[in-house]
Amino acid sequence: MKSERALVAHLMRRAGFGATPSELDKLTMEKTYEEIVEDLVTPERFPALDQSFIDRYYGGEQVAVHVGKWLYRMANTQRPLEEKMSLFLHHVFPVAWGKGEHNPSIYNEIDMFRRIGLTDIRTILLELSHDPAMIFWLDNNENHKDEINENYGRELLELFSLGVGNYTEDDIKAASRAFTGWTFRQPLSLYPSGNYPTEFEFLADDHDYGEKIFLGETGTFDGGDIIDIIARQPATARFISRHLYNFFVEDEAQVPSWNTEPPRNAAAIEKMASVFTETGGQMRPVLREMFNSDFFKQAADFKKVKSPTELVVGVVRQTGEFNSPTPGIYQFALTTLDDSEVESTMAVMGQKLLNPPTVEGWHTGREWIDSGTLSERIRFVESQFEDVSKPGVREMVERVGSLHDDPAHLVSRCLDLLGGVRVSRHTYDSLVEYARGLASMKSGESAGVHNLLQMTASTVDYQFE
Amino acid sequence: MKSDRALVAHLMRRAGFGATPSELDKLTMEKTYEEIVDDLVDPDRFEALDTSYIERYYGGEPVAVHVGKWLYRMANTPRPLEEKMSLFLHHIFPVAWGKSEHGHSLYTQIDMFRRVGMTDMRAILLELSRDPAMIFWLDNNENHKDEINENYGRELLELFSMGVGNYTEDDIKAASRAFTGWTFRQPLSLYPNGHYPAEFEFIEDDHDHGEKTFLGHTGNFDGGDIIDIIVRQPATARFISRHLYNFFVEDEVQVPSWNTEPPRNEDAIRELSDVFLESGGQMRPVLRTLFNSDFFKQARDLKKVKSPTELVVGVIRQTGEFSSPTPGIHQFAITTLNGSLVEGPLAIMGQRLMNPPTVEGWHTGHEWIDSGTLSERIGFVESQFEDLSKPGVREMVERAGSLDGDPAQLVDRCLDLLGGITVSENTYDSLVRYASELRGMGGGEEGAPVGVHNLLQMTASTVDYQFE
Amino acid sequence: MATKSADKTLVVVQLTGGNDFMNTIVPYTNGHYYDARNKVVMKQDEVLPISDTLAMNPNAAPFKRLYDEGKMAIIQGIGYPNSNRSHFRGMDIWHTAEPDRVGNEGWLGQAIRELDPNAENVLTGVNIGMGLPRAMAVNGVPVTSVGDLENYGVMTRLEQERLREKALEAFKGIYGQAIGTGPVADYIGQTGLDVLKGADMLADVAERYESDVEYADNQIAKNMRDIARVHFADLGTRIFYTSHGGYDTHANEMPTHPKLMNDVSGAISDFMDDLEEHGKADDVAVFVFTEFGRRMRDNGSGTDHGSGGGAYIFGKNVRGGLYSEYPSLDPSDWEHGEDLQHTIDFRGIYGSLLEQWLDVDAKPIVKGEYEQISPFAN
Amino acid sequence: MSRPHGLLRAGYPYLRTLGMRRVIGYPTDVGWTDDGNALILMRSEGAASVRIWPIEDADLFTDDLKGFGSYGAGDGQMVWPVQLITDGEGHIYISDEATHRITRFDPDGQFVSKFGARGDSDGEFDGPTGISFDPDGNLVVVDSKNHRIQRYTVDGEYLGGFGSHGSEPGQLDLPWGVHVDELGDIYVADWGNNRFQAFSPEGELKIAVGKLGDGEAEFDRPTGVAVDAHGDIYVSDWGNNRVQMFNSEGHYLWSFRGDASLSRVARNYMLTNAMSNRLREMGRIEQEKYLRRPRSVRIDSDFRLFIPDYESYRVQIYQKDVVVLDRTQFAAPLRNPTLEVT
Repeated sequence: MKSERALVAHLMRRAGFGATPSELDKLTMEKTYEEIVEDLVTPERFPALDQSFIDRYYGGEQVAVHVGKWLYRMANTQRPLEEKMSLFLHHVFPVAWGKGEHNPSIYNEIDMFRRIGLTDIRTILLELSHDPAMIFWLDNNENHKDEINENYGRELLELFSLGVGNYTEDDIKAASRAFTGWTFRQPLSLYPSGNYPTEFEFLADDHDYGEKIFLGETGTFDGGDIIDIIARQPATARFISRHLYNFFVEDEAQVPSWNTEPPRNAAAIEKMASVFTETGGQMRPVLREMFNSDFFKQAADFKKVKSPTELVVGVVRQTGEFNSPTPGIYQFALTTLDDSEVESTMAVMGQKLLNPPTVEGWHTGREWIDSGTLSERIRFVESQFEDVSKPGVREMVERVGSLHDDPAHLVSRCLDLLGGVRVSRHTYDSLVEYARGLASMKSGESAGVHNLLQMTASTVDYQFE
Repeated sequence: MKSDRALVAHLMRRAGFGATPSELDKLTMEKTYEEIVDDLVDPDRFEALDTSYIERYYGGEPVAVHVGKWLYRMANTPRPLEEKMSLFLHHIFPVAWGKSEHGHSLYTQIDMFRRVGMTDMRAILLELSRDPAMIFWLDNNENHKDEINENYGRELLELFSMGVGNYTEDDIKAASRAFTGWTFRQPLSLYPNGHYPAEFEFIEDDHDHGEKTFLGHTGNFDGGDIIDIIVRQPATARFISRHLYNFFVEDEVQVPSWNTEPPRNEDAIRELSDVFLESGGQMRPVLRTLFNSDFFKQARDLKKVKSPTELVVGVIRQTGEFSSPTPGIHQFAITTLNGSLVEGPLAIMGQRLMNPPTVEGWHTGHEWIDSGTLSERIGFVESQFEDLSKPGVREMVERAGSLDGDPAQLVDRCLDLLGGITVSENTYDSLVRYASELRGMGGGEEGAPVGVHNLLQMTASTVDYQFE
Repeated sequence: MATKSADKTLVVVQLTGGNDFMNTIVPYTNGHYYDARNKVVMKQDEVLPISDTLAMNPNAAPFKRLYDEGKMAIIQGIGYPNSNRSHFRGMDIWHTAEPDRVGNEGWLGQAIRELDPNAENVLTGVNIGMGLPRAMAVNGVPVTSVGDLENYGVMTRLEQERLREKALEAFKGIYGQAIGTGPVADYIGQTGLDVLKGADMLADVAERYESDVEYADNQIAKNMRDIARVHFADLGTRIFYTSHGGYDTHANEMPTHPKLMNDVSGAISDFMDDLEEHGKADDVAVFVFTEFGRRMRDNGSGTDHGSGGGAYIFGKNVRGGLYSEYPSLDPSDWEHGEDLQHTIDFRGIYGSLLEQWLDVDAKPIVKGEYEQISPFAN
Repeated sequence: MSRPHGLLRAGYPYLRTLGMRRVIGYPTDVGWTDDGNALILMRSEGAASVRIWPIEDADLFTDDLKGFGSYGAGDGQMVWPVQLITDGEGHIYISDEATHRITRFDPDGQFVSKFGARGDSDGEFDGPTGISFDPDGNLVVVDSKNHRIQRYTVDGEYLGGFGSHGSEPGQLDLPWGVHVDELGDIYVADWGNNRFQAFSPEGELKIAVGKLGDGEAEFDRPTGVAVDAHGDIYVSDWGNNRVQMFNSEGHYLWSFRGDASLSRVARNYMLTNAMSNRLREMGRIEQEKYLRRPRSVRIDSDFRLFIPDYESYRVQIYQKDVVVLDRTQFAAPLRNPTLEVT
């Protein structure tokens, strides 16, 4: 055993979408914790999924189909942090399908996140500013030389990089002027032949080539120059670090209060920010620093609420139902907004992936949970572990053992099998009690260890990463 | 003056197509002889001609049009040695349009020569062996695993690399086997849409993968291996060096007698061969050595007969008529064999460029000259210098000065203006006499007026002008 | 061996481009001909029959006259093996008599070398036209190529008489004095003087000529007249060469081919008459050839390159008539599914001309022995 | 004089291939007559003429291939002809960049008049290339080697001009083809700068599109330009073997790479030539349909797009398939791109 099972399980939940029991066996046997971190931040070491293989089976235009494909990727990728960073960027730079209803732009954007998520902040912001979905979402296509639209300029500073309090209204104007002429080619309309992708286009004629003053610097800046300046700001380092901390380590307050609320762990943020600044905004070193830090390891005890996506993908990985393309994955993502008659589980849980509610994205942490969403989470977990013919469920049932075994041992094995879940003493006692009850019902035809798995996955503790 | 005018003129004639008076002014003022040589062997220092600019004006399918474009390039390139090396390779690897009548392949072959001419012998022979025009010309497309055709294998050894006497019939067989399967993809036929390019194709199934023994080496050689072995042979170094010597320095006897006739200058060949072998067959060091050598500088006094191409390009550089695309350059190259009703001067002078008579290429040196070709040379020069409206002629007439000046000085200036040529004493005297007689004839009572251009014409018609 | 005016003279006329043999000597009663030719076809009621199966092109009436007088031999189905139907390759083969490899010595050049081994007369072989044909080109064999008889020589562009004289004087000085300054310069100097010598010999040929025959105003007629002028000047020429272009009738054959037939047949019959008038008809034969015949089927407007053509020999001492076989027109006999097969090798005809007319051993020139015909009266 | 409000862009079905080698030699530009003939301007070294060829394509070679003009510098001859246009009376105008003149022929191809003299003063040419009529019936001429545009009456009286040498917007470098639309705007293929530019009648730059490359809206030596009645712009992209299409604002819309089929004459030729058929069976035929070095592009009033396919001896013709919409069928112009579903 080269690494500690519980700690690796924690790492794989946070940096990915959880590990199955056999994956944990292998990882802890073969690699040290630090080696696993290194593998995570270096996804190129592992083969990428073959997109054509996914496209071969999953066809269709609805957003739910695209979300389904993304879920499939998250569940099956050998580069978990790559997908997790895409999800992170989708959280931080939330663009909703609902404004443009232009599917290719949205899934191309996620693809772009996948490509650049582990590069550096300059590349990330530059690609983001080139992204047609973002341009349309924040109206930069209406940002003209002779008619400034500040929407993108404002959000870039407020939500995507510096955070409130680190710039002036004049800086917003300057930034907005610098992004004039950054637009996209008009794509062909949906009818009669379906959506075509669109492309970034720079219209030199519509660009304000004049002098601008931005964050104290003066020049005939264009968008790229603005991003260069932004990337150098300590505020950006702190802001991105806090986002990472919030996403990977511990639920923070919601973003709008960050300029008033101090971080939960200022020392951690400072540490990450200094690595960010030293490396010129490189993501890999910051992530490496974070995952190897004590604060991250200790966060295994923190109750960090899973996002609906994390919950769904974690469960799907454990049931093994979608370890190869299988019909139905898109159903997790259906919403009535996209011509379905019912809302699917993710929508009910409050995360319409690829379709966040506002430019601030989803409110996370405990705000994921209310009575409606929680009952959906439990119902979902229950239903997923019901069918013992799913390969993952069957494997778990086999590994858990018989109901005749010692109930405490049974529960411990269940918790381990579900990804090294840690539960409170109270929860543990309740589960042992339930196991004992199941054993006594042995004459009933339907009772089995899978009921114990269902119950374990339905605990409050399972809602935490 | 950093370099000697007469020497630079000699260098520019041999390594290029001659320099105009103003080019000589500039070169000798700005650079040493060695710097000029360095510029020549390093053509990348100068921007290549914009081929789209040439294509914009010169369109058409007949080979004469392609030759015309080549003449244009030779006359206007800022990289004269690049073109001259292409001409050299066309001389030693002569492929004729006439067998295939596939103009496209010929044209791309010359382009390939231009690209590889100053690289190394291995690259040159490899590209040559993959060239569809060459493959068809020497029947390598009929060289099959189970039915060897030795045409290419034989000429590769005999004419393209080592020369007779340095290999056996068995070596030819082995080389031929190694080139089996080296063929080209059938291009679309001429009708109805014109020629499409042909492309090299290696047919694995038709290649003899068996063991071969070639020049004492044994292995499952393919064509590339054969070329590797060829390039390492001292015989190849000598053969290519002698070719370079023959082309750039001094007329040798015709190639078929090289295995019996010793070279004109054994030391020079040895010096070039050594550089060739030391550098692994690189052309640039060999050429640099050649142009910087004493034997090259002394060759100024050797009478090397201009090929028709060199004569024509030299003249049109001097007349300036084609210093930018101008109609008619293809007319120098037309031949009745390609649909024309008349022969152009190059054909009459005996050099149908891109259409050499045989795989041995043209017989050069004094064999360029017979009564028909000589009268054409003189008639050509005469006609080209006749029209005073051509920019180069006008400039020369202006620079030559008036007939009223001292005839000897006038002749001196004419000789310099035509590219720093040197003439025998007798010729010089004849020209001076002619100049003073021209002066005596004054304005002329009938026909075109007598002028300096008559003297230029006569100077360009001398025996000495036929030499490089 | 000095040449004598009593020796036989051969005039070679090249029809450049590939003359349509089927529309020259027309198989006017053959159904296959009319099946294959839709538009480019000679009408049965317009041709000039010379037998039950063959007729002369109606525009070649002068040929019909010569044929009727027994002065025209028609060699049917002449060709060479493995024709690739290329103009260049075709001409190359005809010029060098080497169908299997690319030759480098012209067959007539080799004959001239035999006729004048010491290269004593620069006019033993004369080409009338621009550029020396490869048939006459052999290294070391001086041959004169006359584009324009009136202006042959150097410095001919100088219109002013006195200026030209001075120029020629200077030229002679320069080229004459070059001799003795080294082998190459010597050679070039000598060659320059040869040009002047040839020009001197030809200088007044044009003026001396008189004839009642009026040649037509076209290029081939002018060239035939120039041949007559030089020949009548008794300069020792044994082989004349000239060519007539425009036979590559891919398109518009019906309007263009008649003029070609008209011009070439008129020029040759005028030349024959001229010979007769000057009492020189006995010792001159005219050999007319083309690089190949044309395709069996027409393409709606013209005909494309084929093989198996025809050649013709004219002369007072020629035994007129048909030689060899007319190629089979049956589609099952077509070469490549589209061409006439040749029925006699051209090298046999060269052999006949060289040996029976010029008295030159043909074997080294045509590289072997081929079936000959006997077209000459003895 | 106003533009239609919109059109249903449905595509560009391929219409026809005209001619073949021997019938058409190096087509460099094309015009048309009222009676259904294409006027194909042919130029290669030592040869130049105009072939009159039915747009329906001839069934067979005819014995009287129609055409006029020949190579040479005499009246009615041409050396390096570049563009051919016809006026309302069927008179034909041809520019010649070697003889520095514009020649006018009557509808039968007989020489009528000529003008032009070499030089760089006003009213002189150095290599006139593109020619086009403006809405007033005057001739707009690209004076290529002087890098400028000039305007003349059809009789050769100089009316004015603009343009200078360089690569800045509005400057020109060896410009080639030209088209003047019905509004009088002048579109020029700016050959050396790898772009096309549009100017107001007064010579004020309106748009400049393109740079060196082979992507969308990139060019390798653009040769010709045409504008249709809808304002769509077509540019022959010589080095990239294609024609690119742009809307009136200069936005890239489409590329034409060629879809040639065998013309009727070519089909007939093939039927009589067994050997060429065998060779075709062994060659890669797909490449045959693509354009090779187009030197011009033209569109007629029936929206037939003619591309002289210079190195393949033919003219490829597409048909624009559109329905023009009225005001009620077409939304107000968008200022910005949108991702919204329509």
